[in-house]
Amino acid sequence: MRRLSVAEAVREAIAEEMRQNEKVFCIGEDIGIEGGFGGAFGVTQGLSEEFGHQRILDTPIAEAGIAGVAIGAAIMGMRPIADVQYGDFIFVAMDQLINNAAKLRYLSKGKIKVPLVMRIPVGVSGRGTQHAQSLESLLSHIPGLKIVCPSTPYDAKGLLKSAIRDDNPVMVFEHKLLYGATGRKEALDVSMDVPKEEYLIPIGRADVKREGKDITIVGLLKTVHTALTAAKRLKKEGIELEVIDPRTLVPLDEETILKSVKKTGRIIIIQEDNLFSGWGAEVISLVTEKIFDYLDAPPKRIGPPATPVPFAPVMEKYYVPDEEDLIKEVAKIMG
Amino acid sequence: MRRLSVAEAVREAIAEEMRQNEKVFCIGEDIGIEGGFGGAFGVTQGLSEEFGHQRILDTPIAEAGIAGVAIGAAIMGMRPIADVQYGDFIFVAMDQLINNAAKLRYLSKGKIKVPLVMRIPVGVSGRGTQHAQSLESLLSHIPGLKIVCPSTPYDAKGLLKSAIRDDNPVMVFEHKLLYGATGRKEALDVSMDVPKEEYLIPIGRADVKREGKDITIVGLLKTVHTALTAAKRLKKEGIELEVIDPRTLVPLDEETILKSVKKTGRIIIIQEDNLFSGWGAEVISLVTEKIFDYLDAPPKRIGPPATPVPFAPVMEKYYVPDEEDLIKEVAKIMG
Amino acid sequence: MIDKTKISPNKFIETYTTMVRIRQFEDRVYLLFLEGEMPGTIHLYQGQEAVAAAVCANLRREDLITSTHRPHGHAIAKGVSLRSLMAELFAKKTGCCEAKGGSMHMGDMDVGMLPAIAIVGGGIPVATGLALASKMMHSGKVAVSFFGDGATSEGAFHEAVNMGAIWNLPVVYVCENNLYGASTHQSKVMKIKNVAERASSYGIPGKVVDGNDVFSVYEVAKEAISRARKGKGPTLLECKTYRRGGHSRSDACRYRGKEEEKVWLAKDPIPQARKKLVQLGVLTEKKAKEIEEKVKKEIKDAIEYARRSPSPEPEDTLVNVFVGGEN
Amino acid sequence: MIDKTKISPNKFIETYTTMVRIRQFEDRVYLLFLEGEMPGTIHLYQGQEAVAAAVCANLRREDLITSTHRPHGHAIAKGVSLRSLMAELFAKKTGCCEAKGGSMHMGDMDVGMLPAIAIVGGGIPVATGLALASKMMHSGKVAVSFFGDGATSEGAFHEAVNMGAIWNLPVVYVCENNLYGASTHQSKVMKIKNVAERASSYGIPGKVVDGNDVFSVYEVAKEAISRARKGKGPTLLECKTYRRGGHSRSDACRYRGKEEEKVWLAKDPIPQARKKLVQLGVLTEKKAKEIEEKVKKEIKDAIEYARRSPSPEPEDTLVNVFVGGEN
Ligand SMILES: Cc1ncc(C[n+]2csc(CCOP(=O)(O)OP(=O)(O)O)c2C)c(N)n1
Ligand SMILES: Cc1ncc(C[n+]2csc(CCOP(=O)(O)OP(=O)(O)O)c2C)c(N)n1
Ligand SMILES: [Mg+2]
Ligand SMILES: [Mg+2]
Repeated sequence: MRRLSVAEAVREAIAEEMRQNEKVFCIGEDIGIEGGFGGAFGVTQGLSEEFGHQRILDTPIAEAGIAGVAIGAAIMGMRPIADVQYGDFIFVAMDQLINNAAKLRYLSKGKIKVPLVMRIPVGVSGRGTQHAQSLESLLSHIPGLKIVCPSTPYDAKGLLKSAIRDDNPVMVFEHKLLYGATGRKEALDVSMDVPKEEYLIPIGRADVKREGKDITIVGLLKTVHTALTAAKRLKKEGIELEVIDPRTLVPLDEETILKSVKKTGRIIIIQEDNLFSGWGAEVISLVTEKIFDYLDAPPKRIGPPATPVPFAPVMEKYYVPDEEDLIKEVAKIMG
Repeated sequence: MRRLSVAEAVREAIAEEMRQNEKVFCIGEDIGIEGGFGGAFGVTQGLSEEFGHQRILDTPIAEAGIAGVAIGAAIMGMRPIADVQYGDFIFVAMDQLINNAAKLRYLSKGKIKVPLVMRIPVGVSGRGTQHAQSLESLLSHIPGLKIVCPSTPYDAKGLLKSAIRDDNPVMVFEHKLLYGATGRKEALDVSMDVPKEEYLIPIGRADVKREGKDITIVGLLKTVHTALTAAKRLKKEGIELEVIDPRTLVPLDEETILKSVKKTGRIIIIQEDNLFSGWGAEVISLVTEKIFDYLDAPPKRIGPPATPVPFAPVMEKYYVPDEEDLIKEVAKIMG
Repeated sequence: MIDKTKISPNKFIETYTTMVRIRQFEDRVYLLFLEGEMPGTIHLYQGQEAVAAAVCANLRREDLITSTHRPHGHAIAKGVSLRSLMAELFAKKTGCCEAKGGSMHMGDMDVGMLPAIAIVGGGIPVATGLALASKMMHSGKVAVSFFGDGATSEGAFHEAVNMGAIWNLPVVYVCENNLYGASTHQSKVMKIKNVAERASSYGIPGKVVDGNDVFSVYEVAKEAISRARKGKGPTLLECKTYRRGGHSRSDACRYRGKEEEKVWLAKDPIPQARKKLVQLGVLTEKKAKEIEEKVKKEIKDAIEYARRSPSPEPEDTLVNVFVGGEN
Repeated sequence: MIDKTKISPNKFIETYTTMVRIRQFEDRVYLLFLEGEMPGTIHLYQGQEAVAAAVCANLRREDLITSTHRPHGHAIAKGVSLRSLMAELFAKKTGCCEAKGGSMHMGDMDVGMLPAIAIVGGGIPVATGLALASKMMHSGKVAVSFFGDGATSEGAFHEAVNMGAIWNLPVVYVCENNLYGASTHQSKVMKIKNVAERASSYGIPGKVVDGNDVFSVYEVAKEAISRARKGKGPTLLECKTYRRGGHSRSDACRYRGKEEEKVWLAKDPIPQARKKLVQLGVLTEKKAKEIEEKVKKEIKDAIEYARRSPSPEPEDTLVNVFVGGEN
């Protein structure tokens, strides 16, 4: 075991899969340039030395092209791991992901597989409104795409490896402030022991990050950690939060969520992605449609205001839901 | 009063606004060509004769360009009505809508207005998977965009006129099967009396399309009519549906929905757009978060399966939720 | 112009037959459509047959093509079975997309044709990716992307062709310039005369060819494809042609000048080809008739097959969303 | 080369001062940033000053520009106040975006600069739309879109420049080719030598100019802008230049060849301009010193202003989402 950051864990997952399967390759902007950055977050740093520039393929700044080319290569049996630096840039590539990646298998009598992995950094991190958006809800709305959102190094590695081996297009969301050392003051240190031995985490299984009997909290990516921090504080007051990390939105592990709410009778979603038509609304609908009678209190979502992401730290802090917000809401529900 | 189809009502709204304000213009593919189509659904048919080709501006097939150019023109005080034929094509223009239209005002200290109207035909209509998608949930997730979804000629005209006068980017969704005569067998005839005198319908106000005491049904676009048909049939069995048409998703008229559910104690959403992270989940969250105790039964969504839209009529019919599905669900809840 | 020594008589006849097959298929489909036997919409290919036929005549079965909203001709030329194409148009379970796609998404991976992509320009990056994989896997396969003049206004065209160029990929970009994108004349959407000129932005060859002359298309396509296969990179091929009918369904083409139509409709690629083949002694009028009769039977067979094929089950909707587990 | 009769001495001095102002601003910001006084990230403009200064010297206040993730130079040249720029970098309420934007979104509509658009290529269609409105409203305004070499790989570039061309819009497309898109050298992403060659795809003039020579840029920009203003349509201007520092923040440029750096860093546009101005007798070394001192004071004033400015309130987050009613 060694302590790894999310960035290191992701890099290791890529390298392991690339060693085992020559079909796996990376494609994106500034990912393999000698003396360069290893992508916007250093994740692919050093990989071109081991795997060469054919397999760590630098591209022009052309996201629709990147996504489309990756889709084409995937159809032929390659296993591209594509990235577009910041998730916000993926809007340029939306057509390829939604109209092609998510649909070509359906149109081909199942003769086509699109084993595409798209790595998508999301979340607020001090870069202003066009470098801060969350896209996991948006893409979870599209049938034909799997949606993966790891919150820890362990999950990031095991899930990415599964995503690379998956024969379907998988959108893997990574939160910028969880990567580790990325020169951001606000970054969380979530590094942890990660086994050296190979392991996989199946796509579609939620993880109970903390057990508790009083309220079910569902978080995703960075808000999992927000929930865990709140849980620690609330424990002192005798309130036990159960923190569920769905880890994948599509397919969603409904069972784990429902089981938890059956036990606690209460649910709060904490979400960095905009609330309206978001994944939290989906979870609330799941719970209220399926186990309405188990609920002892109204469900509740905590999230940002419905605004673009502002730049100044004081506004950014206001924008992102934090443990104070969660603790306040818990108090209301328990009180 | 004359009976108008939605297409005619929309055309009339555009013409009236263009007559009154020379800043209003249309921009899109195949909208003004002589001897041409008047757009993919004939809506702008004849307008270039009255207003000329400068104001009914035909473009190359370049949706990112269309949206971006329209945004730029809007910033300068023009009032573009842009269209991209089928809603499915707007994925090509997503970056411009989300990263620019929705954010430039926010970044400009409020010095910029983006009075852009984007007309977006949506819905299943026998054209297969890349000509059938619904985008209203997706775009409702983006702060900074208003979302309008008229279901009748009267609403379509009054809301479009308001959208054109609105100083914000407004996405106006129109359902292809509601336009009227578009050569589609499956098209609904929803033509109705529309006053000749000018009128506006404010953005952000829901409409109770039918009053009833038993269950609140919330539909949008075509599913409003599905709900009304079901209501007529259920009346015979003594069940009174209240049919709410939000008409705009952003801003959402929460009050009208909450008031109705307070009365009926039950809610069913009927939605053509994919359910996961969709607008129906938002409505359920609204109701369960705010008036949980008024609910006498679990809320429920009816929608398509989580698949791309299939082509064959038998599968398409299976895909789109219809009055049978709704009636079945009503029976379950009432029974 | 035509160098008989370069093409075998069989190839001549085969390519000509493909053109006839496409024409008859489209003519028949048009009627069936008008009679209401087919749901949805159609974009027909009459007039452009020489392009699909001549380009695909130079491809191997394992080579790949992407197509557009107007894919029938490409599908027939690449070898998708007429039965499965017709069945798809009839929305039958036996269709090449199992009735999930319809006219705009025809294809069959077994003969190297992706389901057609109906988003204008959307297939060009995908074709480039097919070629990238071919290069990475040393499979020797060539990818061809068919698209229209209108598609070259899309950003996807620009991004993809540039990538094909810089990576020297085995791909050929075939623009069928039929002068219109839907109702919009080329002159309204570009200032240049030839789409092929755009190749210079990417540092690759751009070639203009008479798209109604199957022999000319054959020559340049052969060259471009073999260039691609040899690892020398992509070519942008512009085939000047004309669609004989409307853009889709019931379009009466009132936006096209009568004079222009007259000139172009006179340049029908099929009689043109037949005449030359007869002159060359490769074809006789009798043989030509036989070909027509043979193709007629094929089409008839396809229609009967489609008619008697079963409709899909409603629940088939749920199949083939994800590999390994539906939904 | 330089025709003194074409530019007034005042204009010379003013443009030169703009370059000095940008340089000093950026040098200072770099230090402040390293010292940790500024949040976020920065993309600095040192080395490219001649472009912003010379292009904007030919614009009127009411003309419009769009910019990129690297906007400080454009903002200063277009006349956004140093105070409001510095305050924005300090994330203060008095910033040009009220601290909503930060470094990558600087702008001020009062002087004709849109908030910079940090999506590479994303500003080009918007600038084209500004020009469309100018034409429709007969306002006589010209729009200039600044973007990098890397941006010309984006589909948005292609779609927008084509529209500007076909509609003959009053817009100038200014590509600052600094040889790199982030860490990626031009040669890796295009096969052509000059971005300006891409103009031929759209049937508009494309011009290559030494972007480190303020006088050359001035001449071609003047011509392109007056051409645009006269209704003769757009120009694609490629200014060959080099950024003196890293792409962003802490980039040490280890991907750039030492030789290349040496050659380019020697071609610093500012000493070059000063030398020529002195030769022309427009400037003296003494006057140059004075300019530097004056600018230094301006920057100092801006920093003090920024430091003493209030932070925004958290709730300011909610303001300016929609016109007429927040949220
Ligand atoms: C992205 C996108 N925009 C618009 C359309 C609608 N549309 C379908 S075909 C067509 C014209 C295409 O013209 P061209 O590329 O020249 O092909 P042709 O129809 O002439 O074969 C248009 C605008 C579309 N399918 N996709
Ligand atoms: C659509 C998009 N893709 C990628 C990025 C990340 N990015 C920011 S700047 C940059 C390089 C831009 O190069 P160029 O256009 O030459 O401008 P320069 O930085 O040299 O001024 C990249 C890749 C982005 N901001 N937007
Ligand atoms: Mg065409
Ligand atoms: Mg550059």
